[in-house]
Amino acid sequence: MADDTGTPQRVEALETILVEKGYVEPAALDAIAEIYEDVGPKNGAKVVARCWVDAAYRERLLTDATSAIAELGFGGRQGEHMVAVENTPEVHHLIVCTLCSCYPWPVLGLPPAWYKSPAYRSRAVIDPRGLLADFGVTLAESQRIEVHDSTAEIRYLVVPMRPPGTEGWLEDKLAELVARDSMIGTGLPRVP
Amino acid sequence: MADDTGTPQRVEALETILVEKGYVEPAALDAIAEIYEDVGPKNGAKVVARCWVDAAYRERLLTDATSAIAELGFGGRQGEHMVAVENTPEVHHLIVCTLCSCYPWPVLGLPPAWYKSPAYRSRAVIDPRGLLADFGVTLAESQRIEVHDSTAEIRYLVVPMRPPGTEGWLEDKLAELVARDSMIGTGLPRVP
Amino acid sequence: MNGAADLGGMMGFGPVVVKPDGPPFQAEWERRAHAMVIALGAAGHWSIDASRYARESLPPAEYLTSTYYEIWIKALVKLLIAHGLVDADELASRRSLRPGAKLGRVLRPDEVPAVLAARRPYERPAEAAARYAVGDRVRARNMHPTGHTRLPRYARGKIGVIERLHGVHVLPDSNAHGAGEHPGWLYSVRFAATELWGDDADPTLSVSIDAWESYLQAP
Amino acid sequence: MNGAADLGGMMGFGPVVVKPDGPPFQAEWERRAHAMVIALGAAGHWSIDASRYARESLPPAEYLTSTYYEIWIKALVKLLIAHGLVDADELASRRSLRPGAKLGRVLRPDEVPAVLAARRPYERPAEAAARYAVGDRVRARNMHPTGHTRLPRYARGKIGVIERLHGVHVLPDSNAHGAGEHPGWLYSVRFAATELWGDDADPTLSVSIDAWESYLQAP
Repeated sequence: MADDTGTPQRVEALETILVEKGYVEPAALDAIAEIYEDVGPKNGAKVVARCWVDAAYRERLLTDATSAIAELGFGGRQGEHMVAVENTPEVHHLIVCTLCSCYPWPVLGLPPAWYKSPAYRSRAVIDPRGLLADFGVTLAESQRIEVHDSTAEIRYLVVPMRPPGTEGWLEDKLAELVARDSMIGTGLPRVP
Repeated sequence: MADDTGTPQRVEALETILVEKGYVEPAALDAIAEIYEDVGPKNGAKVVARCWVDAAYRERLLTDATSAIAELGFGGRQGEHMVAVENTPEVHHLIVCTLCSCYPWPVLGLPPAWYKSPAYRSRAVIDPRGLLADFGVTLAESQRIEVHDSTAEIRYLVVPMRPPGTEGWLEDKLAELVARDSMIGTGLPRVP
Repeated sequence: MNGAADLGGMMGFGPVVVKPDGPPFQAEWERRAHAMVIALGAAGHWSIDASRYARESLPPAEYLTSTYYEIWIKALVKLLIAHGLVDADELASRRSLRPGAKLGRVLRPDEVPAVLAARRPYERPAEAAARYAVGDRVRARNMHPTGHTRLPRYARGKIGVIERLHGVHVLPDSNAHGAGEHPGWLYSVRFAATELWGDDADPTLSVSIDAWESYLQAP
Repeated sequence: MNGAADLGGMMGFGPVVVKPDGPPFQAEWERRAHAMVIALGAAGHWSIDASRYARESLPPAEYLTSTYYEIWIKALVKLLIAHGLVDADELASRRSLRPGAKLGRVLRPDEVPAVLAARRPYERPAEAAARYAVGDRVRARNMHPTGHTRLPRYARGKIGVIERLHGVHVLPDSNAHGAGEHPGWLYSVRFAATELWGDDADPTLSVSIDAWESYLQAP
């Protein structure tokens, strides 16, 4: 049975013990937390926008995403082995981790609560169209869905389709259209 | 999340509502409960003992258990369709209901708590030897195990092997050896 | 449905805790809960299959943290509400606030022994010959309905052997949802543990399930 | 193990609740919990696979009723105790009662940015050629180990197609239990939904998993 009461107190007590034993420094914990409070899906959006405007970069991203993403300065924990999958009018990609909550931290930040929920993890692989309805997303019936279950240390990034009406836009402006969910597959880019 | 607090109060309130609506009579509820407090594995033990001493009855029991058990006056709810399976030196039978807790009430009474537990239901079909160890039962490695998962309205009764040293015993005395668990397959009959 | 009740083959629950037997009910409320489920079941508004579905469709966390009779009573409340016999505001205020719909049958105390002793068979007349015979190899269908089914996940897609014919029985998959009895041939199907659980399984173990003809196909 | 964490294809959890994004940590304790897991993980006493096993082996009812960071902190406590770094009586009294074993590495504040930005790859040099090539049909093994595995239950026994080779990666099944990295070829394997979930599944759907060579066999 889950003991919900006192979790904050227990976590505080654990930190006390770990500090008293010399295993952690509180300032190091703050430094870790601050990094993950700072990193977010803007990194991924930059990758996607670059991919949209630079055909050679797109090629590198789809061939070796880890290196292509490192070109823009992103990488590290939970982004060691990246794979980018590209949406097309024929196929829509959706990312899940059914077994835990694997997620490309350096590119998208920490996962949203729903990504970690049993509701999402259970349903993504058996009923993704029903699941997408929970996000208000309806795909064309003719568009296939490929779900990627992150069962190893590979982390996936969805490259959504570039919205119409953005011809000639610069990278920075395009990046603003790339919402986080569009890089997981539970959303689409904003259309201007 | 389970709300464990107040279950007795909620059940009492539900009874109040049902009585006020004229749906149940408290005396009828008592009558139901008393019947199930009274019925127990002694019924099954009588069936097994009869089977041990009467070859023709054994034949009828293994062919049509529902009728053979009805001969001794047992039947009704959760015993509508009975099947008896007989242990031999070659095979040991074990009964479980992985999906809920189906159990032959008129023959064995209401199931013990462990029979309804996730630990029992999950493990009986994948690791019955390990499970039997929890009951202190070790079978010969050469004895096969047949597990019966009660997934329909068929209810199973295990006929254990008659213990040695009981030659010439009368039915009533034999019945006392037939412990409940020996009719589920998680135990063996008492040996005199 | 692939709910929390479908426990066969799950791990992590620890050893079976075997305690000396006490009385069948561990508290007065369990006694009343059991009797109410029986009494309302006898009223005929829902089938045993509907009751099972009401239990197994509890959210998994709730199912696994509720005791057996808590599950029963939660399912009973769901059914009472779904059938318009009790309203949520009545449960909240813990008393009847309006006359209820007429109950199909109110069980009187003196009727109880006969009702519980009566067989309520699930067998129906056969309208077609059984497709399979003892010894036939069959494959349990790989199916994942969102509604009720009695085909456990661990057996789906696996090949077994027909061990016994039980006659023609009410099909829970439809009956649970008030969609008719659709009776079908019911078989015991026996699977080698190595088929169910792979090469590392106990080679001396087999597991039988009772499966309707519509759960089965040629291997 | 067939634990509560293996959620693919389960039903009954209801719709996904999508709320407007807040800060990444919903409370100060979540912030500290996350940081402690990272800091202790960097000490090198256990692998990410051991962490995952510590989480997924929580009793199913506990797993499903705990929040994400509750699961993390419960697993961290299990690991700290198992590795002799913290004792149960210290947790009970909420302070250190004795000097602990020496930690492999204590992360200093100024080291944090470099440590988190560093790649910690799970790829290893190939010592044998890959057995399968893109386009090959393979069957995921039907295996049910009691220890850690990353082969989800829904894919076991199913036939898919090799979609991509990821190189040779550390095998979680052994690494989680301190039994060595046993690196093996890692593949994306794509399964038609109709293969995974049966004829009623969405014919336009496929699901890929990343699977080690030892998870696969000829179809």
